[in-house]
Amino acid sequence: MPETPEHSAVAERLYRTLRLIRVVEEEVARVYPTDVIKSPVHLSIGQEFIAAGVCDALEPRDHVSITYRGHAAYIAKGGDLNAMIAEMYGKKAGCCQGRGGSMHLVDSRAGVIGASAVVGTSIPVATGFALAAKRQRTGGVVVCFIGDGATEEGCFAESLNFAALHKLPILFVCENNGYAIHEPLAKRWATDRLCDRVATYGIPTRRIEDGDTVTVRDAALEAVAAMRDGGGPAFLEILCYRWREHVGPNEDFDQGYRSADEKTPWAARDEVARLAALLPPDHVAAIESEIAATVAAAFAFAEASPFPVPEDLYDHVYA
Amino acid sequence: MPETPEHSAVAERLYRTLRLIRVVEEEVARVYPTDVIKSPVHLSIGQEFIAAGVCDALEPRDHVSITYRGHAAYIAKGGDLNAMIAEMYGKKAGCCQGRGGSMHLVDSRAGVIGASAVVGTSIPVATGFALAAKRQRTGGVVVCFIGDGATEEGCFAESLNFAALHKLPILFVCENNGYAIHEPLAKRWATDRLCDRVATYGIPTRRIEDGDTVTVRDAALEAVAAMRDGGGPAFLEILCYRWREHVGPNEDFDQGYRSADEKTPWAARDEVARLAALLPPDHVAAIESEIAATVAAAFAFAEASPFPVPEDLYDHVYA
Amino acid sequence: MTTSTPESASGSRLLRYVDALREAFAQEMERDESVFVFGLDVDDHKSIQGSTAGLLKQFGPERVFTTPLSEDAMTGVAIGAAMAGMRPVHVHIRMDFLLLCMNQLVNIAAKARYMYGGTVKVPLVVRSMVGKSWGQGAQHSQGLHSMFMHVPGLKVVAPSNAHDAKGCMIAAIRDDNPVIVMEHRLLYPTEAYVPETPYAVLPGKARVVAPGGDVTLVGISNMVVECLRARELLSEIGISAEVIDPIWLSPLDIDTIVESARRTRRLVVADNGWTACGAGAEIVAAVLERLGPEGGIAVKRIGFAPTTCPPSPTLEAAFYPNPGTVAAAVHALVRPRDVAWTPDPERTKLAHQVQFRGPF
Amino acid sequence: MTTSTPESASGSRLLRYVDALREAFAQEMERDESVFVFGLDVDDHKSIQGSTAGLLKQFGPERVFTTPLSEDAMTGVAIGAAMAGMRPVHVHIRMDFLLLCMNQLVNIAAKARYMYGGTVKVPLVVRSMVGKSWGQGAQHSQGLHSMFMHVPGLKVVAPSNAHDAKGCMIAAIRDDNPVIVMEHRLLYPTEAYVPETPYAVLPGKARVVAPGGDVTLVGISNMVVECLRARELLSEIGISAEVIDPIWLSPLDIDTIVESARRTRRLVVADNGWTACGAGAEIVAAVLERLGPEGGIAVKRIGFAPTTCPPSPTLEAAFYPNPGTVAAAVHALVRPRDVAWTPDPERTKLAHQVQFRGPF
Ligand SMILES: Cc1ncc(C[n+]2csc(CCOP(=O)(O)OP(=O)(O)O)c2C)c(N)n1
Ligand SMILES: Cc1ncc(C[n+]2csc(CCOP(=O)(O)OP(=O)(O)O)c2C)c(N)n1
Ligand SMILES: [Mg+2]
Ligand SMILES: [Mg+2]
Repeated sequence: MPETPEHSAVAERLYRTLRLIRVVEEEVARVYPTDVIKSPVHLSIGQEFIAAGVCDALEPRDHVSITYRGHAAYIAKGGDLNAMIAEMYGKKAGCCQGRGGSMHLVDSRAGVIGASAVVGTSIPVATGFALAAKRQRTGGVVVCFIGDGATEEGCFAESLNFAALHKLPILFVCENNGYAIHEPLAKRWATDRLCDRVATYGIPTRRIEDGDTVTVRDAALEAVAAMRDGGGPAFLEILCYRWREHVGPNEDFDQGYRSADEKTPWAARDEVARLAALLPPDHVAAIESEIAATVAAAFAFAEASPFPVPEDLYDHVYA
Repeated sequence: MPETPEHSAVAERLYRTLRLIRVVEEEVARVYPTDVIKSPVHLSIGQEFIAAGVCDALEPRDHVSITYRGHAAYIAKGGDLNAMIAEMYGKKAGCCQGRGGSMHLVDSRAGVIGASAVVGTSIPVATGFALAAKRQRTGGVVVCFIGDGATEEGCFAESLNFAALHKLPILFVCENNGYAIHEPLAKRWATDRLCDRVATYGIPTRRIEDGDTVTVRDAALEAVAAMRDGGGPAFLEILCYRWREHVGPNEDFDQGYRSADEKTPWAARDEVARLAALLPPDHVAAIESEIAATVAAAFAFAEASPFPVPEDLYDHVYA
Repeated sequence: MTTSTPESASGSRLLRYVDALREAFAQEMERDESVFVFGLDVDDHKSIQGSTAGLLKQFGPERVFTTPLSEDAMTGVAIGAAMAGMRPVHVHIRMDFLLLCMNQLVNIAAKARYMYGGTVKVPLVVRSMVGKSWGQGAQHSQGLHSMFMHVPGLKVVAPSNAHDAKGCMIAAIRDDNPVIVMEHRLLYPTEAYVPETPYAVLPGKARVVAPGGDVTLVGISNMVVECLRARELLSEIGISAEVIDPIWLSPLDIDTIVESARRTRRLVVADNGWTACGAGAEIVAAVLERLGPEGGIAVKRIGFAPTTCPPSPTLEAAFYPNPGTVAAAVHALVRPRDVAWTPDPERTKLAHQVQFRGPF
Repeated sequence: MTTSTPESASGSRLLRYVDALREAFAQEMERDESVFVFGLDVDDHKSIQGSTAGLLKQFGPERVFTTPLSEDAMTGVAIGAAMAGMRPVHVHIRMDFLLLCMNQLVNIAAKARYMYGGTVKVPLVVRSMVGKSWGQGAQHSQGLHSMFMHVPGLKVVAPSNAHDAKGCMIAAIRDDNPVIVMEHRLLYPTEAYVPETPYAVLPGKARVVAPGGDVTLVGISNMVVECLRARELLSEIGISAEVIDPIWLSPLDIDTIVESARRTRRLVVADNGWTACGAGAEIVAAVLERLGPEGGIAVKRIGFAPTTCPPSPTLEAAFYPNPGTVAAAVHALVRPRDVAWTPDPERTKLAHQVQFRGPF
C-alpha cells in the first residue's frame, strides 16, 4: 500500500475496525468463564480481516448476511455494539431482546441481516434481500458471508443459480478456514475447485490466499462496483484460519484434530498487528484508548441492563 | 457403426429394446383415454435411446435409478413388463401391488430402484445404493437417470460431492430435454455449463448431442468400465427431446410453450427407425411380431388381473 | 376492507374457487406493488390450474415468475424478500413439496420475528395444493397442515369454498406473518358467492356452516364439503349434525367449537390428513381441556387411513374418508347401541368426484 | 436376545446414557457387518458427546465416518444404502437439523416399503439430539417428534434412561423400518442399570415407571425425569401420581395409558415439545376416543410455551416446563377447587440442571 493520504486514511479505518473486533472478542473470551454470557460463542479471532475488508466497501443502504460466527461482520458493518453485548448477556436491551443470543445477531438499521445457527440457511435469505434490492431499485447490494462448510449445503448451489439467473446484486464471501467444527476440508470436499464451480454459473470469482485486508477490500470494491452497475452476483473465496476453538473462548491445539503449526503463518501476519505497524504510533494509541472506552462501555451497558421478565416470553411470536 | 457380426448383434439388441419401449408407450397412450390406466403417465417417447444405450452397458448385478418418466429405463434394465403394466392398471399383480402407479415403478430383482415423483429425491438414494455396492464389494455399479430439472435441486450438488469424495461407482445420466414441464432451460439455468460444473468435483463428464444410441452406449460402457476399476463417479449429459406432453398421452405443440419445429430434427433421426433400417428386414419383422405378442400379453395380463381388495390397504406400512 | 360470508349476496357473483383465488392475487397486486407471485409454473399456460391466469400479462415478469426446481432456496429467497419489505406469494403445485422447505419455513420463517427481537417481519404467503384425486399416490396427496400448526410463528389456513379462498388469500397477503395456505385440488371447480370488492376472512374465526344439535362435526379443507353431505345423509335417519369450518387452523378459533360441543356433547373431527398428532387430535384435546371432566363428551377423529396413499382405485377409496364413512362414524357415536349403519355408497359420492378423471 | 427393565440387576452395571448408547453401537456393529454409523462429527475427538467414542478405532473409517454438511442428501444416501441391504445409523447433533431431511424421511423413507409394494425395506436409524440447556435458543432446542409420529411408515422412540437408550437403540438397529430416535442432551450424563449383554426394548410397549392413583402422568423423553420429580413434590401434599413412560412414541402403546387413566380419571401429558398437534394431543385424543363419554376424564397437556425458544435465562426458564410447573398443573387438575399451589422453586430443580453450564 503506497503512502498517500487517502491510503493512510483507509489503513487507519481498516485498523480501527480490525482492532475493535479483536478487542471485543478478546473481552468476550475473557468474561466467558464468569458465566455472564448466556449463549454459545463462535469467535472470529484471526479471521477479522475478511469482514473488515469487505464491509469497508459497503454503504449504509447495503446489507450483510452474517453467520453464527458473525461478531466481526456485525461490528464491521456498523452494528450497535451495546446491543450486541447486551444480547450475548441475555438482556432485554440486546439486539434481539435476549431472544437470539450470540448466534442470531441482527441490526436492521445498520443493514445486518439476522444470523442463523443452522449452517447455510442464510444463503437463500440473503439472496432474497438481493432480489428485493433489485426490484425496489434501492441501488443497494448484499454481502453474504459463509463458511467453507456452508458451501456443501444444497441451498448454496440453488442460490447461486438463482442469483446468477436473475443477475442479483449479491456478493458471496466464503471464509474458508479449512474446518467445519473439527472436520477438515479433505473429509468434506471432493476437490478444492470451489471457485471454478461457482464460475460455471457465469459468476466472476476470486480466491484470495494472502490474508491481506487491503486485498480483500479492493476485491470487494471491484465486485460491488460491478454489481451496482447491474453486473449480477460475484464470489470471493478467502482463505483464513480460526485461532480459537470452534465454539467457546479457548485455544484447542491440544485436542489433536489440528496442529498449532497450522496457525503459525497466520499468526505471523496477524493483520491487526500488521496494520498497526503501518500507522503513526500516536494514532494507534489514540485508537486503542478510544476502543478500550467503547468496549468497556458496551460491557458495562450489558452488565447493567435488566434481563427480560418472564412475561416477555410471549412477545413477538407474531407481528 | 461398421458392419461386423458383433456390431450387428449390438444393433439388433439395441433396436429390440428401443422398439419394445416405443411400442409399450404407444400402447399406453392408446389405451389411456379408455381409463384403464390409473395414475398419471409421463412418456419417454423420443428419449428412449438414452435408456436403451446406457442399460446395454449394464449387468444384472448393476442397479438403475429411474424417475417418474421411467418406463424406458425400467424396460431397458429388464424390468418385468407384465408387472409394469399391471401396476399402471392399479392391479394387485403390479410391481408395487397397486401402491405405486406409473410414477413409482420398481423391480428389485432386475435391479430397478423404485422411482420417486418428487423430482431429484432419487439422486441421493441412488448414491446410497452405490455406497452399498462399494462397501459390499458387489462389483456392481449404479446408473442414476435424471432430468435437466433435477439438476437444479440442491441434493444433486450434495450427492455429486459425496459420490466423488468417496469414489462411488455411480454414473449420473442427465436426460436433458430442455424442459421442466413447460418451463425451458433459459428460465431455470443461469448458464448451460452443467458438465463444466460437474467436472469441478473431479468427475469425468461428457455431453452427447447427436442423439445416437450407440454413442450413448459407448460412453456408458467406457464410464462403467472405469467405475468397476474403482474410478469413482462419472456423468453424462445427453440432449434429447420429449415428443409428447409432459404428463399424459398427447402431443402438445398447440399449447404455445414450444413449437413443433423443435421436434423436427429429432423426429428426422428417430433412433427406432434409424436402427431398424440398419438391420435385415426379416429380423425387423421377427422382432416386431415378437414385441407385439409380448406387449399384447402384458396388457392382457394387466386387464385380466384383479384389483387389490380394500383390506389390502393396510399391508406393507411397516416391514 | 369489508368482511363477508359465503351467503352474502350484494356485489357477489357465483365464482369458482380457482377464479376467486386468481381475483385475490390480481386485486392485491394492483393495490400493493410489493406483492409478487412466484414458484414453479406460475407463468405457464396452465397457470397453476388457472389460479394465476392473466397475472403475468397484467403485472409482468418481475412480479410473476417461475423458478428453478429449488424449493428449499426459493423459500429462503421468499423469506429474505419478505424481510426486506416485499410480500411474496410462493406457490407449490403440491403440498408434499413443502417437505423440501421445512427448514426454511420452521427454522427461519416461523422464528425470525421472535429470534430477532421483533425487529423484522416475514409477510410471506406459501400456497400449496393438496392433490387428492385419481391416482395421485404416495407423494402427491398429502395434507401436511398439522406439521405447520405445531410450530409457533406460522399461521395456517385451509379455505373450503370460493368465498373463503378469496377472503383468506387477501388476509394472508396482508398478514405480516408467514401464512401456509392449504388449497384443495378438488375444491378448485366448486362455486360460491364471492364479492367483487376485496375483503378479508381474518385469522382466528371459525364458521358454523350448518346448525345441528346431536353432534359437532368439524371439517377441515374439502372435508367441510364431505361433512355437509354426511349431514344430509344423517338427517335422513334423524341425526342432526352441526358442521363447523375452522377456516384458519392456526390461530384456531377453539371457542366456537367448544361452544358447539358443550351443547351437542359429541365431537367428530374429519380431517384431510392423518389423524396421529393431526389437527383432529389438537381440536379434541383442546376442547376437552376446556370443558373439563364434567364434559363427558364423546369424541372421534376421522382422516386418512394410517397408511401411505395408494393410487389403485380400490385402495384409494378405502384410504380417504368420504361422506359415507363420516356419517357412519357419527352414527356410531350418537347411537352407540344401534347396529352399525352405512349409507348407500352410491349416495355418498360427491358430484365433482364422480366427474373428475386424471391426471391433473 | 433378552428383554429387561432398568431395575433388573443381574449382569447390569450403572452406566451413563451416553455410554449405554455407545455400547449399543459397538455391540451391534460387532454382531452385524452391515451396520454403519455416519453423520457430521461422529468420528472426531468429541464423538457426539462421547456416544460414538472408540467406534472409529474399532470398526474403521468405512463404518464410522463424517459427512459433508449435506443433511438432505446424506439422508437419501442412508435410505439408499438401507434399501440395498445395509443398516445405517445416521447421526444429527441437533434434532432441528432433521428439518433439512424431511423430504427424504417423509416422502421416501416412510413410504418406500408401501409404495414399492413390499418389495423393499428401509432399516434406517436416525439419531437426533435435543439441545435443551443453557442458551441453545431458537434452532438448537426443538423436539420435533410429533411431526414424525404423524407419518405412517416411520417409527419414533425417545428413551428416557440409560437402560432404554441401549435397548431401544438395539431394537431400532434391528428393526426393518426407519426409526427416528430422539435423544435428550440432558439425559446423557444420567445413570441407570444397564445389562452388559445385548437386549432390545421393543416398539409398542410403555412402562409404568411409578405407580399412583390420583392422576396418570405421561412424560416424554427427559420429561419422564421431571415428572418423577413432580411426583415426589406432589406426594408431599398427598397427591399420588402414576408416571408412565411411553418409550416408543410410534407405535404408541396406548393401552397402558388408557388402563391407567381409566383408573385415575385424570390424564396429564408432559412433553418435550410444543403442544399444538403434539404427542400430548395424540395421547389425550386417543385415550378419550377409547374411553368414551362415560370416561369423564380430566385432561391437561404440558409442553414448551407456544413461542420460539429464547436463550436469555429468564425467558428460557419460562419457556420450558419443569417439575414445579408440572406439579402445579397436576394439582390444579386434581384439586380444581383448591387455591393454586406451586412448589418452592428451589426444590423443583433437577440436580444435573443446576450443574450444567454451556455451551455444549
Ligand atoms: C445444517 C447444520 N448442520 C450442522 C450444524 C453443526 N455445525 C455448526 S457450525 C458447523 C461448521 C460449519 O463450518 P463452516 O461453514 O466452515 O463455518 P466455520 O464454523 O468454520 O466458520 C457445523 C457442522 C449446523 N449448525 N447446521
Ligand atoms: C421437487 C418437485 N418439484 C416440482 C415438481 C413438479 N414437477 C414434476 S415433473 C417436473 C419437471 C422435471 O423436469 P426434468 O427434471 O427436466 O424432467 P422431465 O420431466 O423433463 O423428464 C416438475 C417441475 C415435482 N414433482 N417435484
Ligand atoms: Mg469453516
Ligand atoms: Mg426435462
